[in-house]
Amino acid sequence: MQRIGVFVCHCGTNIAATVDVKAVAEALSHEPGVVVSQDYQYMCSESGQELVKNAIKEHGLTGVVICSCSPRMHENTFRKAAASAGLNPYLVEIANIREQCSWIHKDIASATDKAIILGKAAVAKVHLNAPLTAGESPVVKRALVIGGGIAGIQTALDIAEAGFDVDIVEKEPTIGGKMAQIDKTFPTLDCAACILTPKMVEASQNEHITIHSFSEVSDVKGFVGNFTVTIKKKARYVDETKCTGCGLCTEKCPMKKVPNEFNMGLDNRTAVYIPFAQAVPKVATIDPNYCMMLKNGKCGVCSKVCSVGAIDYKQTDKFIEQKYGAIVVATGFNPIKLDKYDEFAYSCCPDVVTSLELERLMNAAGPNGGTLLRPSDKTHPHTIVFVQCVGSRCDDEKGKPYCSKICCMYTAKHAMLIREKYPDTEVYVFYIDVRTPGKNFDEFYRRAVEQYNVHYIKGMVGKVTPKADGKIDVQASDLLANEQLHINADMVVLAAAIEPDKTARPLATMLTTQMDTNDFFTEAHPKLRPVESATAGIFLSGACQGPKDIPETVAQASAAAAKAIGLLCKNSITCNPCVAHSDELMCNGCSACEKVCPYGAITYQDKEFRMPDRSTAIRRVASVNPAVCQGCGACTVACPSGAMDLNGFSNSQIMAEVDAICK
Amino acid sequence: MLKISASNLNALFDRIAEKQTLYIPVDREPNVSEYKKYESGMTMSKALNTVRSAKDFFFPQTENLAEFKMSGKTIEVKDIRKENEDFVVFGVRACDARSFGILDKVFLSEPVDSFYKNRRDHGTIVTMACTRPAETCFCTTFGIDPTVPGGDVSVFFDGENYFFLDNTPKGEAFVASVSDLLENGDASKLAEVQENARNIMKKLPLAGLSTDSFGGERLMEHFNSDKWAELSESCFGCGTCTFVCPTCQCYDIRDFDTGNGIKRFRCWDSCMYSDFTKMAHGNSRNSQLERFRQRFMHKLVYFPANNDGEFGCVGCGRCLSKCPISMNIVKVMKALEDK
Amino acid sequence: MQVNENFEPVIVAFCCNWCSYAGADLSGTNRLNYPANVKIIRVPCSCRVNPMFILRAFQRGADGVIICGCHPGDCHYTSGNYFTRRRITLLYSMLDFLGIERNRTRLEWVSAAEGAKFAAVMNQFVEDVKKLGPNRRLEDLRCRKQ
Amino acid sequence: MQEAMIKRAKELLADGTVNRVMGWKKGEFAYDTTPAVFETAEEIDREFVYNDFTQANQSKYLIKESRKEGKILALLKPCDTYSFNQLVKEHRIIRENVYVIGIPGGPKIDIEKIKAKGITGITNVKNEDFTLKIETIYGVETMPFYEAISVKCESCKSKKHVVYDELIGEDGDVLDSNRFDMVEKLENMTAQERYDFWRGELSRCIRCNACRNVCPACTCENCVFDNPKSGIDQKAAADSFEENMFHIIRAFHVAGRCTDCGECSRVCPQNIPLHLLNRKFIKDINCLYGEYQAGADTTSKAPLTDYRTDDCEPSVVHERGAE
Repeated sequence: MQRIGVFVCHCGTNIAATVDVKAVAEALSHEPGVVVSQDYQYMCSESGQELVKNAIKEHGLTGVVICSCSPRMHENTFRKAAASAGLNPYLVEIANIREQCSWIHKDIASATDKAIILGKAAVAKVHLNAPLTAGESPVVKRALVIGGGIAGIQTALDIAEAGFDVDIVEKEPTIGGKMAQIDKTFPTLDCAACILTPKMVEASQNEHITIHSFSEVSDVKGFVGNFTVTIKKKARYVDETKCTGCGLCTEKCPMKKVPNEFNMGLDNRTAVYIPFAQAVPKVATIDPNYCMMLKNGKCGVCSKVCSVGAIDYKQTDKFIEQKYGAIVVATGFNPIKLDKYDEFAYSCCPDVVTSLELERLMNAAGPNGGTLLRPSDKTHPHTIVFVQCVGSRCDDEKGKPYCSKICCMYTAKHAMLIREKYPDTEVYVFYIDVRTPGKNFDEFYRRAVEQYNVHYIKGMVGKVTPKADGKIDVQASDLLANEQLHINADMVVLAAAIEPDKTARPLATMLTTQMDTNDFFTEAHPKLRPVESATAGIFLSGACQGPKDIPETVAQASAAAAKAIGLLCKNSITCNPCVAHSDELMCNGCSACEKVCPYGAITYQDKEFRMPDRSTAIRRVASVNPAVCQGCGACTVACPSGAMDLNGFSNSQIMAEVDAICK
Repeated sequence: MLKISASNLNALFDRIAEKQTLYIPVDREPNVSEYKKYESGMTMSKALNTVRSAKDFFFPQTENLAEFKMSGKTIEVKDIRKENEDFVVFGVRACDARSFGILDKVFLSEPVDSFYKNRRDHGTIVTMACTRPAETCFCTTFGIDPTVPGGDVSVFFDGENYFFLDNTPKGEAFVASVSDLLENGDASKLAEVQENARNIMKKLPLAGLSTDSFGGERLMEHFNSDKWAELSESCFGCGTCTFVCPTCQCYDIRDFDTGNGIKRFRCWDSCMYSDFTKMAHGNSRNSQLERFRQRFMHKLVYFPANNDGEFGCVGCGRCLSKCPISMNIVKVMKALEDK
Repeated sequence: MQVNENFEPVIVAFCCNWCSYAGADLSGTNRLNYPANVKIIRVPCSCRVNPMFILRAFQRGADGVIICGCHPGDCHYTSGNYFTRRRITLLYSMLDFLGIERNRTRLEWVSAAEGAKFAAVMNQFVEDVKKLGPNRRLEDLRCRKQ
Repeated sequence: MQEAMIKRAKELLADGTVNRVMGWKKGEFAYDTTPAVFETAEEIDREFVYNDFTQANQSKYLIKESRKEGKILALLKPCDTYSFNQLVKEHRIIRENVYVIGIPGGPKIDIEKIKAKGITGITNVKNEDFTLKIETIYGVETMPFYEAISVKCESCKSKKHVVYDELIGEDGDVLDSNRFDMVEKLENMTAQERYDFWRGELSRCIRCNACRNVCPACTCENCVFDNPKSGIDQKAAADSFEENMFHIIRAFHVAGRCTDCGECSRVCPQNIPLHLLNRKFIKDINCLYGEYQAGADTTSKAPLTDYRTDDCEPSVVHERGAE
């Protein structure tokens, strides 16, 4: 038999002025199960709490109803008080008779009636409350960072700094990402390599950091604090532990006609290669698509010249399994493919390039050793046209609906650098809007316009046509002057939109994290939890969450690291006990709950059951991981059989409240 | 014999309805009939029988038994029994008329079910002889003559006139109460009509069905038959057969909490349901085979064992036409009977 | 339509803990009036509201049921209210299909900052239900108050 | 057709591909066929039947059958394949344990439509060039075949088999059916008219559970209406509210999963057009969230476990024009 105590708070006159608290206490004292019903001036005060605690002990209460202010104010206060008197804190219910009653009603009679009904609903609910215990689950003190660009590197360094082991998984043969390909950075124009490569080295030398280059995440199981991740180390046909990075193999390799990805295919590399001089790890990789030995068994030069015997043509993909407490996603971005943009002649004219290609063309380690030359005839360009928003802010399906955010600034940078180094070059920039929010950004852009005389034209480029004389006709409209322009250009640079890396979506599925329609990872809250995914223990770093420049990326990387460190610091995680649970005997195994769970908290397994007719059956049933479930209840409604229910807000509890209110 | 011409039937209905509630079979859709409370102008259905049986009049699907009122922490029990009003059910067929006898054996034996008895006492059953049986009819299997339908008053139709024959004091009173509308008539054609119907009964596809292989003495043999598995394998466990059946009489008693009190009611239950016989310790029949077997064993073995050989089926054929998968007592009997 | 001035409808409001319940608290904090007919049930998320609860309320004598949740895109659990929106749209459509008055049901998005909106929504809803009169099409006669 | 099916079933039994065959068994009359499992060629020769009356959707049986030892042959009509697929998708049927032969479907005949013509004492029904020759103990009657077509076949949605291992006969196409006409008609009524219509229909419900138990989407281990813990269990519709409640909740639970096979209405002993409730949900889903056919595949996300950020608001219901 339930023994319920009701405690009605006056809240000074906040409640008592419009609600007859004595009448409420009296009315509720007649409810079934209620053994004590009292009112008091300030229930949340020390002495008010004492009153509750004493009543719990004196009457051996099995449930407590506090009629007071919003549970958002003092639910925790009263739960703690109950716990200290030996009553399970989840046997306390609050009837909100202040914010939702006394403060909004003026008529004492109707406010009192309503307060009584709210109290009755709480009594009806508390009858069905079950004692709940917050569970704990241990935390593996190791983090995984997926992606080894500047975001991943920064996150790994920060986590390592706090003393935790952290692994970086990078799909390319080297870490460094897009930043390694960039020449200079805005708005300071310092050399990207000069600030990035020391960090790469620092990562490789940090005792807490393990770099898995040329590797991919192939499976993720588990939950916050306890993920089990399978990492696929792709065969690079070179023993990483032996290779010294001397580069002799790359010099001797006879297969020299492989498009060099690092230089955006603007020059060639060998079949065995090290992407760039400062690569980390500085280890060669054999490209099996081009290596003669791997393709038809005829060559073997690299193996012969390697003095340490690192070449291993028989190497296969290896899978390693590792446990992690936290996972940080830093999968970055790529410029979109421009093959659908025939109007800009990108596919047919080598002198129409993307901005990232321009970075390589201008880079000292690039195909032209830093001298800006036209890819077609290696001559110096005198007129360069930049086209902004190619595929960004785009309504049709070719492009992306969003602003890629970085293009305005890097274009200003490019324009400025070209005007600085080649003052005889005319530079035109066609833009929709110039967007320069950020520290020193607008000043930077204005310098390009005012100091470097870059021609910024608000308008659209309609068509780019290569001409027989090697020049390029750029047909455009100047919206401000309201006229059509034809520019006789030598080069055209397209600011291609950026999009999340293609590996992100399958990864999101493995991680059970959410993505938006553009495949950017969705943060748990756009304002308040911007570096966490909605799935506990999964954090977001860099452009995988949305377009970002380097300073923002680094800031978010450190923020993600801080969140991960916060998790790894704990020995165990206390779980919210108000989570869903499945009655296995009723579960059909239909997976509806699994599909609506935003956290991936529900898994299915085949279990053996003894059926009522004494036979044994294997049934597929759902189970909820209480460490992962956040208690939203979406699954409870998706479940047709009612097998899924929610602690603290069970079907029967809510229906009891409904009944009490409608009585 | 007293008679009324077909054209005057509604005048008779109007007269009966003046004093008592009258129920007659009415078409809901062409040839789909149900009992309706008579209102002037309604036409009696020509369909052979109603979709639902006539047992509802005495044993309704749900019925309140008692009420509890809670005020604060005290409970007050209310007896809600009250005397029923008199009513007449017109047009009951022989099979359904027989079913009341079967229900009586259950509800009127000690302890007497006062709710049922109350309705029985106040109801007058006016039956209607069959002239055009359907292929699903097999009442003769259970010794029923559909041309002599029983009830308080039997009514026979010769194509022009309805003839009335009272069988009980209640029936006599009924006929007397409407005698001014009736006239003496020549019933000579009736014998021919009855003979004709009996001959049709002999030609029906199920005419040869016999109860010889059934009865209380065959309990163990039938219970242990290996035929049940095959017979029950397609059964979905719905309650259609039991709910259209005129003789199924199982019920459940439940409490409904209205928020202001409790209403204790009974409602039909079906032995085909998975929670039938569910008790505190569990369920004694956990497979559909056991539940399916129960229904037919009850009608063909247990009931006759306890009721002087009377079977718990009247051959109305409703389950034959309504079972979603066309499994029925005829198929069961044919599978189990001595070959 | 004739309006019975004395009719005081029973209104059940399901409010999600993170936005609408806080919004209701805010309208209290700001002393924004709405009728006492409205009784709030706190649920973690609007997606916790099972159609069973809504029907249950009508069975037991509610004259109107309103569900309030975070604005789409702002769900504390990221996606809960999107599921709510589909489920409740379909349920309301079905109730309408069965001839139940449309204005007895409502779904509103109220953020924690929208105390004024909460009060306005409730005022409007109570007024609409008052115009409809007592719920007769979806009540359980056994539960009717004597 | 029956011969081809028998021949192939016996072959598959003989070569060990399957150890059981799910089909239909002859009854007492021409029309009362019963779903049955056959284990031997002799049983098949003796009792197997496939005719104008073999309407029952067999998919639901395969939940149980696919969990037994060995492999079973399922002969599925186009409409049945949708239910089958949906059950595979929900992990209810173990696909590997079923060998599916797609067979031509209806239109099937509903014997009640013949009886509704006042024809009784039926001993045989023959389909001769789309005229039914009905032999009865009272003589021979005729009626046009199309007047006897069952409700579920009248608005057939598809002649296409969405899943099969092999076909007997030819595969058809998804049809442009008129299945939403009645829903639309009801939508165009006033609320009062709709209320009166449904009260008239649902008040006949005897809660026999035939609709639920036959439904291939209702496969819960324990239905909420049978489970005292659910708080809404009910054995009989003791009040008109409970009639509504049962059918609303049932329709809601199968929303987005119902393949519109029409079994619910076929089996209702009280002829309540229950399929209209399911079709209402299907129509709404199609209109509001994009065309979706449950059971058409085994991978797509069901509409109620999915969402779009720009989904319509429930106000579309409230703004549908005057009541």
